[in-house]
Amino acid sequence: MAEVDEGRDLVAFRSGIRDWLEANCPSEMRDGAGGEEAICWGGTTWVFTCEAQKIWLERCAEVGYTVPTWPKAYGGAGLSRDEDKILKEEMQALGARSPLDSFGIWMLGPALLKFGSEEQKLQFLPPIARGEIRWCQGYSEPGAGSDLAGVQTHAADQGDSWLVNGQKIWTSYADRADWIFALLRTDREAKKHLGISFVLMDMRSKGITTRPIRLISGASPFCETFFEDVEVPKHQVVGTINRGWDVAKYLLTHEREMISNGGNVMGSGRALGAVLAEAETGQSDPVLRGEAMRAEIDSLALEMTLERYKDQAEGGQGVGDASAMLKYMGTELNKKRLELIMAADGAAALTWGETPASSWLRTKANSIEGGTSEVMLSIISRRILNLPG
Amino acid sequence: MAEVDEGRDLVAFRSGIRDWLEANCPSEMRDGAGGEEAICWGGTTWVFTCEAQKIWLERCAEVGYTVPTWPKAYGGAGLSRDEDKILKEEMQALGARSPLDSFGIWMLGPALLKFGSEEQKLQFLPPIARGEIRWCQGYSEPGAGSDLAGVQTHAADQGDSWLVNGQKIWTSYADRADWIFALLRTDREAKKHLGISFVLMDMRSKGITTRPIRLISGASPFCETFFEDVEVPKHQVVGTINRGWDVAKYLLTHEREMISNGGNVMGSGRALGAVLAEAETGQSDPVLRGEAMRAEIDSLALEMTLERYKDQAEGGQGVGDASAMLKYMGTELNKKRLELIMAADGAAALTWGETPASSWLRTKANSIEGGTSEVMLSIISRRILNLPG
Amino acid sequence: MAKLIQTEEENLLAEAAKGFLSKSSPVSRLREMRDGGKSSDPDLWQEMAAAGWAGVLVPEAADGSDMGHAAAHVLARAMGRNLTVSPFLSTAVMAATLLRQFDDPATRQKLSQISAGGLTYAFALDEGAKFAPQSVEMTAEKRGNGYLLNGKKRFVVDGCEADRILVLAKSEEGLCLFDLANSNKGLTQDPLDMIDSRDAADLVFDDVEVSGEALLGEPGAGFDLLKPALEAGQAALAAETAGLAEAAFAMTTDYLKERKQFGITIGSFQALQHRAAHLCCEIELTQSAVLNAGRILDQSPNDAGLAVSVAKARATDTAQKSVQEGVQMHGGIGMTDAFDMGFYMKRARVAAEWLGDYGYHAGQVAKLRGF
Amino acid sequence: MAKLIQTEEENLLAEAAKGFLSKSSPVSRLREMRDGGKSSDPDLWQEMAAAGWAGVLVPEAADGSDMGHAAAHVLARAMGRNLTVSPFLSTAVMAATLLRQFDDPATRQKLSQISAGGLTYAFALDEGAKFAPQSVEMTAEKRGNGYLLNGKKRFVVDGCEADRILVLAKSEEGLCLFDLANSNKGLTQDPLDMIDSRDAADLVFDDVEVSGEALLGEPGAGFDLLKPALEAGQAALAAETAGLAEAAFAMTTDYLKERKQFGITIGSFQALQHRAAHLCCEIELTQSAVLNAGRILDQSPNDAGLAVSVAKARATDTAQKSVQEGVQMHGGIGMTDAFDMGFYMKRARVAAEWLGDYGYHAGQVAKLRGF
Repeated sequence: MAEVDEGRDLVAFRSGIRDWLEANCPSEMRDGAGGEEAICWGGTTWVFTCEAQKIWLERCAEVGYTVPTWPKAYGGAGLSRDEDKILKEEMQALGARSPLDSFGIWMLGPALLKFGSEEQKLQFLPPIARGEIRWCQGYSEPGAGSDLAGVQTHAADQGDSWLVNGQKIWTSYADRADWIFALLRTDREAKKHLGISFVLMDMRSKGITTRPIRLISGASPFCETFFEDVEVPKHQVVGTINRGWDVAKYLLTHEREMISNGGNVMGSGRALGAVLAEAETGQSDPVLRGEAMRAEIDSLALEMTLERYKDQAEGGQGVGDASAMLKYMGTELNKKRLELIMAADGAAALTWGETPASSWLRTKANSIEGGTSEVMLSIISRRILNLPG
Repeated sequence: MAEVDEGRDLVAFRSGIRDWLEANCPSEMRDGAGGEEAICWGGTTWVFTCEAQKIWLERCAEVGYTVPTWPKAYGGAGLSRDEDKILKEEMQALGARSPLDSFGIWMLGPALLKFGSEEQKLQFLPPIARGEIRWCQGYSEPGAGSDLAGVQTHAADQGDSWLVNGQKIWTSYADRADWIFALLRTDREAKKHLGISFVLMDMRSKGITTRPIRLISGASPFCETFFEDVEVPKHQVVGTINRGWDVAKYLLTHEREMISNGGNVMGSGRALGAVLAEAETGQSDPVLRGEAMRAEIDSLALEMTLERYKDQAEGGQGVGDASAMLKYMGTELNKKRLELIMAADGAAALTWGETPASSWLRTKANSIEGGTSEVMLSIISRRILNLPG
Repeated sequence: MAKLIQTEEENLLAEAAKGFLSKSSPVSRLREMRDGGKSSDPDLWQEMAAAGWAGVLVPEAADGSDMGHAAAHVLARAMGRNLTVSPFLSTAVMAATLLRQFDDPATRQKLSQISAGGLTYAFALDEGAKFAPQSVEMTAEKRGNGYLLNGKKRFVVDGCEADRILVLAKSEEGLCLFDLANSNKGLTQDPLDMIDSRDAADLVFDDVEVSGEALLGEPGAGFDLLKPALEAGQAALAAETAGLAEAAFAMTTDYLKERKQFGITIGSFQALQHRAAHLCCEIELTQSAVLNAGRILDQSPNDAGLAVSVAKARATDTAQKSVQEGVQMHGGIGMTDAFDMGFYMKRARVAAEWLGDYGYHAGQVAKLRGF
Repeated sequence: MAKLIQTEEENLLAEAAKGFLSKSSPVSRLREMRDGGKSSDPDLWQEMAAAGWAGVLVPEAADGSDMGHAAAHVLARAMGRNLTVSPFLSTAVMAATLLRQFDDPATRQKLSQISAGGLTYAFALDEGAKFAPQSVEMTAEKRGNGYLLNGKKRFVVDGCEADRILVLAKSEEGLCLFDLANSNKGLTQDPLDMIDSRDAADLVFDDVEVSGEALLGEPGAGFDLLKPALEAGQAALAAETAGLAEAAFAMTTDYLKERKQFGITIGSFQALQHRAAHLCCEIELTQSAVLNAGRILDQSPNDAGLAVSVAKARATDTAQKSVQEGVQMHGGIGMTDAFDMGFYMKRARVAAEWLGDYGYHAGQVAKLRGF
């Protein structure tokens, strides 16, 4: 809804973008498709769904539009925040799909830009921008849960290299990734947060194996990843050895900020009102109807809050810890929404297949992954309300 | 709903009771009236609402029916549990009012029976049974809240007597009571729970003053009670000096057990369903209607639970800590119920007078007095679920 | 669409309002008013008018400052925080919004008087116990050049003190909106002993004669004329209620930081922390809804229905939660009249009902969202 | 009225059931069944029948043990705890309750077969996506001595495996209840790939011919005959669901006592303690409602409607809360298929819908309570 006054330069920029998109975006990539199926993840294992997807990626990568705000030297287009916003608006206006999505773009890139050495930047950023390396994230470990700093996977010092042993869990698409960025325990004697390093590893290294995790909702992109005597050169540490927690913290904040920029807190799929309008008991069951009204009101207020935070961010005011509120309310509300959709659809929702059942079960993870609701509430309590402890 | 098989003795007892009630209960006292207005509190300040109320009290006191299960020596009728139940059933069948209600009967009596000396029992119990002394309870202090053992009101040792200074709060009807039973700090050096004594004091003692507390719901029976250099003879301590916490604990458990025997956990007044049936929007507002259905279902389940606990108690199985569940669910549900009644009555409920407004506000104290909901949840967590801490 | 953040001007206005009210209208002023058996505070309204608040929605041509709805919400929210008693909503928001639809000298004169604090209005809306502005049994019978009004209106906020009354009645030509003096012959005010201690009355119209000039706009167009005023009032009341919720919550979090139990600051109890954090989120979402309603009322008032109902529903609900948690977390002291939380709880209850409760606005949302 | 506590016999039965099921039907058995692509477990049912469970509501005259509804609930609750898959509800509870209304040799024979585990039933009830047993479009057309059945029934639990089907259809004489073989010509079963991994099917009746003997009772009396079976099924399903809720909760509290985070047992976090304590109360109230429904069904079955709906509504709601808190408090592991909580969540969802969901039973309660 928001529109800012644009200076003359930006108007010209917008018109240039529009022309470029018109000339370069293949018609198949203008279908406005979203969701998992429309994503191009890139990497060596990637199979393009069609020739247009490949062409679209290549054309964008050529001009740096896969990572528009990154410096040109690292494969980006060097766009300003305002220019980036215009690019996104024009792409949306055209219904253009995103040319490339990846953990490399969302997560590792920003970390390398901030903490990486010049060699690391030059080695890794341009291939990320071109969609040549697919990354996965190795943070969580079995038994650690919300305690991300409780890293047990050990990197033993061997002089020029580390010898890594241990296990990660919840590594999305580890089975298709080329590289992993992971937190490893490099000093067992130091205090919990001070003996961790942020390390990049080639997934084809000897000793790395993966196993997909089946969720209660069915198949999932999550994997367990096992490390058995994996050799990793020391120059693959990002930032200072044993100070990997600084990198991790930066990424966690960055992740929550992304969420507050309209990430998928709200979930997607059918609007509750539409479901109820179609449902057999939508009008006659006051319990369902009353709760649906409440959920609809809360959804609208949450949308307004997302928009408000975006406006704040554009005004240069960071969202910061308030993103914990979005994460918490968004995921809890999404769970509620899917419960109501299940109830509205009745027996029709109780089978696998073209039903909301799998989404419903999947939403239950929303309030666990990326920081549990309990962790969010504690963040709000401490950092926003300044309550003790 | 429950009825047990009665032996021949009990059948005869029941018939005797029925005859006695028929002969002795004045017709004005058979109106089945309940609530605050129908109560006879007794004591020297009591003004009987009518001659019949006085006669009814005297006749009951004469045969020990004001405290049926107390031993005859102390003014009771020495009834067994089964006989007591029959008396109550027959009184209910006749619509007979309770002849006497008092903190002396509910609270102090049981404590004296368990912890009092023979002299104390003979001195205090018969007048309680005859309704001659009205008691109030001095537990809470300003600032102590849920921490009942945080007693500050001090009793300084003066040899044969104590010199009491301090303040109590939430002393119901302190302004009309003849005596008070209170927790006093008799040893400031001992650990918190080990320096408290349970002391009886004449409210006409020099240095005791009271001030009524106005609540958000309006006038209330609660008072603040101030003690300034009040002299109290030492023989008015119940139980062992400095072990008053044992007496207090016994009374707290006893209080919760009473609640679970169908006390006013559920609140009284108009049933929610009836309110909604009469309300203008009862049928058309799905939010209100849906929530009322939920509250109605929960109320019914709570009633069943009360009945189940009564059946358990009759079967000799104590309710114990489970009474915390009743207290918590009952008071929370009652708050919800009054919120819904306020909504159903709309603008008609927004004035003082013959509206539910005052009851609505008063329910907000339900989940604070007699142990807050938070304290109840912690009791359940620790003692029923055995969670740590 | 303007952004969903307060502008620099709005921030300044909020600061000014806060400063003014902390001096002129602390909660103790409401307490004094109540303890003195009064239900309104005309002196305070004069001060507020002098500060320019009465003209916030009055066009400049009628001597107002015409700052718009979002600005009015900034003021209402500040008043909600302090439980300020005034005819701001009825008069400065609702009546001004209603009257500015007309551009004749007589109306301009009224608006100018409103802006100067010299004229107050009340809306006589409800005939039943629940808000249902289109359910009108009150009659307007044509009588010569004018009308004869008969009927009864309930829960008229500011109904005793207001100089003039705006009321819907049904005539042969449909619903008609009338603007008449509260002193009119045949019109009696039964004051209500409200739990929020404010002015409200049941009004009885017994053969009240009004001239043709009392009819606003065309016969039959009464509800259409009323609607913008209702929406403006609902949104401003949402802002007031949101302010109330924030203030009650702030009292509660302050208490959580000070109060000790069992030797520990109660704010360190995790169960209370999480409940407070949840409430913090509720308040945040409600603030967004209120901001959004203000923006839309200022920019495309004809499409404001959904935004207004979301704001009113959210604010109503959030305020209830805030005062309920407020009393519970304060424990015994929260229940005493000597403490302010009870005033917040009672005002939240009245504000919940006025101009449509949660269920009413939830119904509007469902209708506008197609289910 | 009998007391609302389990009798000594019921306690013994509960112990026996627990022992039997912990051996014969741990949750891993459901997992194996699912992983093997099966949706029923006939061997287990034979074991259960051998233990006398199939005849719990079959009269002694028909070789049953006739222990009553409360006893059936003891078994159902134990099965709920272990997510035991069997035709117990459809056959031993619902069909037995239905058929024992008749006292002819043929029916006795069926009941005797049920008791022996040699005959299973399914109820074809729903035609839409929500439970509405009196909304019947399926037709029964008189054809000679018998009827011709046409229509479609959805979400028939045990619909693939059951030997016989009980179904309502409307004829010229009103609703008629039929008892026919599932192998009848013209009757086809579309198996449903259920989230709880159990047998359910959509049934299509395409010119299904049945003899006059298939009609149970009088024409037009179909729903009256069906009603006791529905109520018995709803109450037993409430018992099963309550058992499910208890077991999921027990897993959760066990986990709270074991699991450490940040070096601390998570069960010592007060926010989790209070949520667990609240859930404990919910479960307690639901147990009372289930006990009460059993007592009333055994003693005055004609007045059981309210008690049954309260039990089904409460159990449905409590189970949802229990599995939701179960997954959330377990964190990531609770989301994995390798852990059992997901099975509880899926079964709770199906049990919520079957025989009427929360909203349906809340509506019944409101009706019976006069609002």
